[in-house]
Amino acid sequence: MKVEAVIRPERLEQVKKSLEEKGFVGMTVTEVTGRGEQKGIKLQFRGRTMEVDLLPKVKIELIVKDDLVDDLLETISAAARTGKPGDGRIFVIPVARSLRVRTGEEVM
Amino acid sequence: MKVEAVIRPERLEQVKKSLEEKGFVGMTVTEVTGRGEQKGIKLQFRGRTMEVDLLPKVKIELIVKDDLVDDLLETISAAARTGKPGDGRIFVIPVARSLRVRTGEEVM
Amino acid sequence: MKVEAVIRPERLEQVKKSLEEKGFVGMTVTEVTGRGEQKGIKLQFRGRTMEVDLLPKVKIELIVKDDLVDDLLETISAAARTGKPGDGRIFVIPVARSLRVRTGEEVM
Amino acid sequence: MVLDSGDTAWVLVATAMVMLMIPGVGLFYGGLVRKKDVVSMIGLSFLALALVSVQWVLVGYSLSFGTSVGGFVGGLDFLGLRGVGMDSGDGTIPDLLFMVFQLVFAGITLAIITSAVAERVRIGSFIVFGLLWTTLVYDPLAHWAWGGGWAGELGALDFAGGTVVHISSGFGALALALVIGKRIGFGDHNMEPHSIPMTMLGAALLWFGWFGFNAGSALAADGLAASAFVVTNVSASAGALAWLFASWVRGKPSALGMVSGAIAGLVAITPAAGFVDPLSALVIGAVAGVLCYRALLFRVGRGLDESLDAWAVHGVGGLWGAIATGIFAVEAVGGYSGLLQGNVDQFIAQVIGAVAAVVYAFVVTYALARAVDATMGLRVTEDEEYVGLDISQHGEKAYA
Amino acid sequence: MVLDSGDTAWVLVATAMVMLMIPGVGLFYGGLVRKKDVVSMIGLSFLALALVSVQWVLVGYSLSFGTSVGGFVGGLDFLGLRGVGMDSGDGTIPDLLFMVFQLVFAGITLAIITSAVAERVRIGSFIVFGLLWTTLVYDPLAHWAWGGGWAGELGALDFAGGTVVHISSGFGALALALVIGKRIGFGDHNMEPHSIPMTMLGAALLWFGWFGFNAGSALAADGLAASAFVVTNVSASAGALAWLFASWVRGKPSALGMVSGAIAGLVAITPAAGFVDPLSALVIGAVAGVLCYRALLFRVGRGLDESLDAWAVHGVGGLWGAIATGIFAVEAVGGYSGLLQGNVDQFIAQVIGAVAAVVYAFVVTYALARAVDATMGLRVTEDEEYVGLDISQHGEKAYA
Amino acid sequence: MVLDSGDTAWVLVATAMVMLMIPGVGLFYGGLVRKKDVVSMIGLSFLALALVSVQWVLVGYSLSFGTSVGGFVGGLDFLGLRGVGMDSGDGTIPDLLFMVFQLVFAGITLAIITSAVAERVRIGSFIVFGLLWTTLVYDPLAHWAWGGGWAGELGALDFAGGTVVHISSGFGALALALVIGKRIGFGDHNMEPHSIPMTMLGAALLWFGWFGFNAGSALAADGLAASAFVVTNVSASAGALAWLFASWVRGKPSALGMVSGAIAGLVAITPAAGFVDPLSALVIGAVAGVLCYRALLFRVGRGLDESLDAWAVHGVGGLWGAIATGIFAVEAVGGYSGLLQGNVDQFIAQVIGAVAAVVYAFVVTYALARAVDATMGLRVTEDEEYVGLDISQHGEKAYA
Ligand SMILES: Nc1ncnc2c1ncn2[C@@H]1O[C@H](COP(=O)(O)OP(=O)(O)O)[C@@H](O)[C@H]1O
Ligand SMILES: Nc1ncnc2c1ncn2[C@@H]1O[C@H](COP(=O)(O)OP(=O)(O)O)[C@@H](O)[C@H]1O
Ligand SMILES: Nc1ncnc2c1ncn2[C@@H]1O[C@H](COP(=O)(O)OP(=O)(O)O)[C@@H](O)[C@H]1O
Repeated sequence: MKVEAVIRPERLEQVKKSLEEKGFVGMTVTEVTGRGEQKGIKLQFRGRTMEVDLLPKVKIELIVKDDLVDDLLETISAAARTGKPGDGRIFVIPVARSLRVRTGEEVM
Repeated sequence: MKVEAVIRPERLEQVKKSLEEKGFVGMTVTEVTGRGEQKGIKLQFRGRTMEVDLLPKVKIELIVKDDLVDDLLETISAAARTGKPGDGRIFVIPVARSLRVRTGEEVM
Repeated sequence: MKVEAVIRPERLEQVKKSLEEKGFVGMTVTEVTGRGEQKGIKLQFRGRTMEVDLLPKVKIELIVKDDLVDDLLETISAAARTGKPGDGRIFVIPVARSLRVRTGEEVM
Repeated sequence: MVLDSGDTAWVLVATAMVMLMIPGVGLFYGGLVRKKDVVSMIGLSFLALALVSVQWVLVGYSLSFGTSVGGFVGGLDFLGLRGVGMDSGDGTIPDLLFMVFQLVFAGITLAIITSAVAERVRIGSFIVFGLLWTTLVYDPLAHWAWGGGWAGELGALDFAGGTVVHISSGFGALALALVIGKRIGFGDHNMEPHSIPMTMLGAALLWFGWFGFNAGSALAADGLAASAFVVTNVSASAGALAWLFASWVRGKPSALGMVSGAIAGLVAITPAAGFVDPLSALVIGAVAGVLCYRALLFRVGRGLDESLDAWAVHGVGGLWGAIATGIFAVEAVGGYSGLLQGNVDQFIAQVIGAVAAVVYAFVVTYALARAVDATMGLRVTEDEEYVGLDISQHGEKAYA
Repeated sequence: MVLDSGDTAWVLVATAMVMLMIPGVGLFYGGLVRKKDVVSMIGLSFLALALVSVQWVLVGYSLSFGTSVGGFVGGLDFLGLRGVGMDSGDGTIPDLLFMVFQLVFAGITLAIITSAVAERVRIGSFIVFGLLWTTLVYDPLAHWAWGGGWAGELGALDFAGGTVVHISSGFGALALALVIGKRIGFGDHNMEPHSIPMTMLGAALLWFGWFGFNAGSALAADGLAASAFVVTNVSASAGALAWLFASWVRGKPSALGMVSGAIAGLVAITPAAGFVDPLSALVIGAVAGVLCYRALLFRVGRGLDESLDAWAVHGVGGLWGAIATGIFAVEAVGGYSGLLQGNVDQFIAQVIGAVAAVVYAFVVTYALARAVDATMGLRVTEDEEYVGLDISQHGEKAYA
Repeated sequence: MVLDSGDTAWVLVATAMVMLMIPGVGLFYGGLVRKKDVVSMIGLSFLALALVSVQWVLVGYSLSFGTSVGGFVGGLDFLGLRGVGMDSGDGTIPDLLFMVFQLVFAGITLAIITSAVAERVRIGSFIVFGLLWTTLVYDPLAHWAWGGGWAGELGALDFAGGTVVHISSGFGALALALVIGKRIGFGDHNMEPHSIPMTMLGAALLWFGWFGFNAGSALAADGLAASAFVVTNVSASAGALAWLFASWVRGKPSALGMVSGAIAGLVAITPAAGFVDPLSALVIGAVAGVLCYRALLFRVGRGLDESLDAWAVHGVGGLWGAIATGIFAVEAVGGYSGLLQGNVDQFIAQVIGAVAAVVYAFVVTYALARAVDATMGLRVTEDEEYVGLDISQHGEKAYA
């Protein structure tokens, strides 16, 4: 399975550390921007409202064996959570095959 | 389902607006580069041809319920289309699970 | 199928060339960072060890017909391989649908 | 006159400072364009410097400062710098130094006008256009004001180039933008500045160099230079604050507006720098900040893609400065009185000088641009523009 | 005295060089903040320059250099620059030039203090605070040391502003940081510099401009200026190397540390620049490098978010410099002897002058900051801070 | 002689301008390397400045300008600046000012040579190498040409350092690159410049500072300084255009080529700046642009990884400039005639001076580099190089 999590950039260190502790080491990280159902942050000024909709986020992707997914989801969401809007989302996507380039062998 | 669309950067605003109108708010955006079947743009100079192959694109990703996919595809491709090579591609990818970090609950 | 490969940035040119030769032209490229099972590179200084864990990588994504996947995997992994840790990973992900924005037609 | 080492020292430095403004313009503009055109944009400024440096030494200086031919253009006396030597002639600085001080003014003027062709000009056509423009527009205008031409004779004042540099490049940019046309997608695509810090760095170099520009125009290290220095700084600051507040009224205080306002204030004080006192400079700068901001809004409203705003800032600011000189000049500073001291003649001379420059710069630039466009094409192809000038013109990528 | 064109040339240039330091501070700081706050950070420096330029011309110069009112502040003689003219008064340069040379010092001082409010200040509140601060803190301190005030009378030496500029802004920043509080997530979130090259560029402009700052303070192009120039460069270099090696001992040699050390060395030599010889400057700079680095570590240890380190570098460095002047001054350079030449009085005068400035700057800044905070709020909302000041305060994005 | 305030003002500023060139070199080079090594690259320039500043004050100045020991090196008379004071000695500027003007030349020379070790040098080894190099290569070469050494005695002219600065660093870089070897993946991996705008900014600072470099070398604010200023600008412009067109012939007009050509033109005019007229400068610069471009192509063809091209631009450009001085010198400018005025002796003296410098710089640098490499290792490990010097040497990341 591939687990994709879009989280707050400022939680990345914490998430990385938690994952490591659980033995999830390999991962790929991408800088993204995103908006959630709340449509970003509304700023007031001079009576008007301005919406900042695409806020910086970080996407992390991990390929893991199916039976580790539950543990992984919990670990990430615990470490990434602040409880305020903007905390992000996690998706699990099926993977058909997975290779290691160095050896060319199939791994999971 | 996860819908991934790779579109022209200059159509992003239009696509975002159209999506909003249809009620698709949450999304993740990544800056990417890409080339299509035409292998980018060919520039002539002094009798020679130079190929610019990786052009800037924007990838947008949306997790949506399965029954909304059709509507979503139409909305994006209508808003992103210029009719000229380079307009991009849209892919639909199955999602096994989807979580909201803030609450830890499963959502779609 | 969608093939995602995370490779060394310095192998990108080589990979692109090999893909072209095999007729794989369309692709999307993202700058990412990543760490593998080795947890990046360990640098020694003054008796201490410092770990550089998120190293720059490049992610390439290609949507291809199912029967081309094997060829694609081989091509990428041959071109991307240096034999040293950090060479990267390739994943194959099922795609439900695929559209061309310019025409709106379903393609694979 | 006998050479003065202090005056010479100051003008040497002032010349170097003005030279630094030229890449400063490039950085200012470069920050405002999209990532795919920044090498081209900064490159055009360097190109302006290099081209004009050669043109000026060969013919430009002579056309500007040679013996007047009917008050319109200089004669060929100084072709290839013949007779321009290391001694001080009429002044207290070497003739060669005066020549090169004037050279950098010509260079920056061409750099300013590149605003109009941002992100869409063919480099070859720019080279041809640039050489023609500096020869046929800048050189005569410099002659009119400073080289013994009719405007100077008439009594129109231009201390450091409000008319010669800013009106010419600003209204020239307007004409040029009309000829070359809008960028593809203008008004539709997102064309936000790719690096505001780069623009702010450019503004910093401009503000710094402008002291050489204005106070250097005293051609001496004396009280007049000091006065010009002070009013320059005051006007820049007033312009910065005025634009900041003006943009605030309509929404948020724009930092880009603040630095644009500083440039507007610097432009407006340029012709007046040797003639007005600090409190007048406060007014001149503040008005410039608001006026140029309004000019920008007007331009945007008209859908005109002169988006780095050479016209709104340099053209309109220069026009205001030329007129303001006729209003605020005080005898005690530079020996001339303006409207506020009851001298209507000065005011009229200023208006005539400025309007003539506006018309000449606009018309000749328009004609030149049409001619170059007709013969070799000013503009790149649609694909080249889409890919960006850095790759299509230079084969280079700004950032890896 | 009669005006000297060489002296005037030098001070004209020195003034421009110090002006360039102000956006230099902006770039130095701008590189150190996160991407979302860089326009704001550089903008604050420009704003400091613009605000102080206007304030100084209207009232600041008079409050600093007008006829002393009890040794504490200058009178209103020079309000609106009344009586400040193009002639040289007591010196060999025009009065107006002396005025504007002092202006840029006032400007940079306000720019330095913006360190304390990085990434969290409301722009409107900064404008109010800044105008009050320069009027109530900077102007009196300038008067004390240079305008005929008590510190100068006492014999406390401050060649180019160790006390007036650096102690005031450094300890002011400390007070201000205490009032405004930490940034959200400080100590927890990653707040790495978004562009070290930008900071290095800022450092380059600062080092360059500092020659104008220190050697310009001789107000003449003479041997003293040359000596000040030399010790400035020596101290900067020693500071750079000292901090580099100090950081090396604890881990890796930090390039950011090297340029910070250069600034520390420049700060420390500032009050001493006209009084010490090159070998003493080597010591002063090296000590500054290590001392300011330790101050930084101390600040970090205390969890204080004054993270661009105006306090550690300018405050502590300025304090050390003021005292070092009392130690290393040699008669042969500037006519004064320090502790090493057996003059205890000088040492004591330095300590008194410096401590008074520390206390005054800290206390008045603290009170001012509290007052502004209570009335209009110094700080943006949590959401505005999270989104970044560039968008929330200016509606602008630094990089597209 | 009696001190002249105008001359002093000019050399004060010129010194500051040359100092600014040093980080200018850092930015020029920094833009050309990969993102992972830019802090290191700019840092090396700062380090060169700091190291040489200390070395020069302690011993370098004496080794260069002390009483000649057999025409080869200066004696220890001025150790620790003993006897170097605020008065003007033989000239019209303070001795200390002459000393620090020479200091910044020594500093930039070491900065230029860092080209050869880009992205692969150990910082500790660079410090040792740098101190040895400036002492054993730069100081003697400065003595030969300017300090009373054999080359000056022979009559070899080097107005501002074509031999001392550019040949030494350019051919030194060649030797150093041969010893340290190619970067991993050179010729295979993509090693495109990470920021061309940064390089252009560096070029702007270099062009600006070069006026101080060349015109400052007149050591006076006079007609000769003005002449040197003019030819400097002309040659830079001609070099920029020549390289631009030369690259155009082979493909597209390179903006990076244009600024490299400007540097080539500046390098080539350096030794000639006080001896040739503007039209000769046009030729010297244009030839330099084409020649250095060809040298670059040659280097690339040979697979040599001296990729920031100190050799192609400074080495080859400096060599051409030294010889060109012997060709184009005209009596009317600097009192010396060259080949074109029938003076074969001058031409021969130039060739001897230049060739001696080439050989000395190459051989001694090579030996030094080998020695440092053998004892402490010049180069980082493969992993450190892969990760980048910013992290591996400094523990810092350029951009967050
Ligand atoms: N439907 C979605 N599809 C794709 N990405 C999403 C979606 N909803 C949210 N995201 C991503 O998650 C980030 C945080 O979403 P947000 O709705 O603010 O989280 P929360 O609901 O926990 O407050 C967004 O910035 C976006 O990148
Ligand atoms: N086979 C593919 N796999 C992945 N991405 C693709 C593929 N084909 C195209 N793309 C992405 O779509 C973008 C636009 O493709 P292009 O072929 O130019 O569109 P069109 O076919 O509509 O002209 C490319 O830049 C690339 O990012
Ligand atoms: N489990 C994983 N999930 C996601 N990405 C991974 C995973 N393992 C490795 N990667 C990606 O592949 C890159 C190279 O991995 P690495 O383990 O160094 O390769 P190798 O095992 O061949 O040495 C990493 O930087 C990361 O981007």
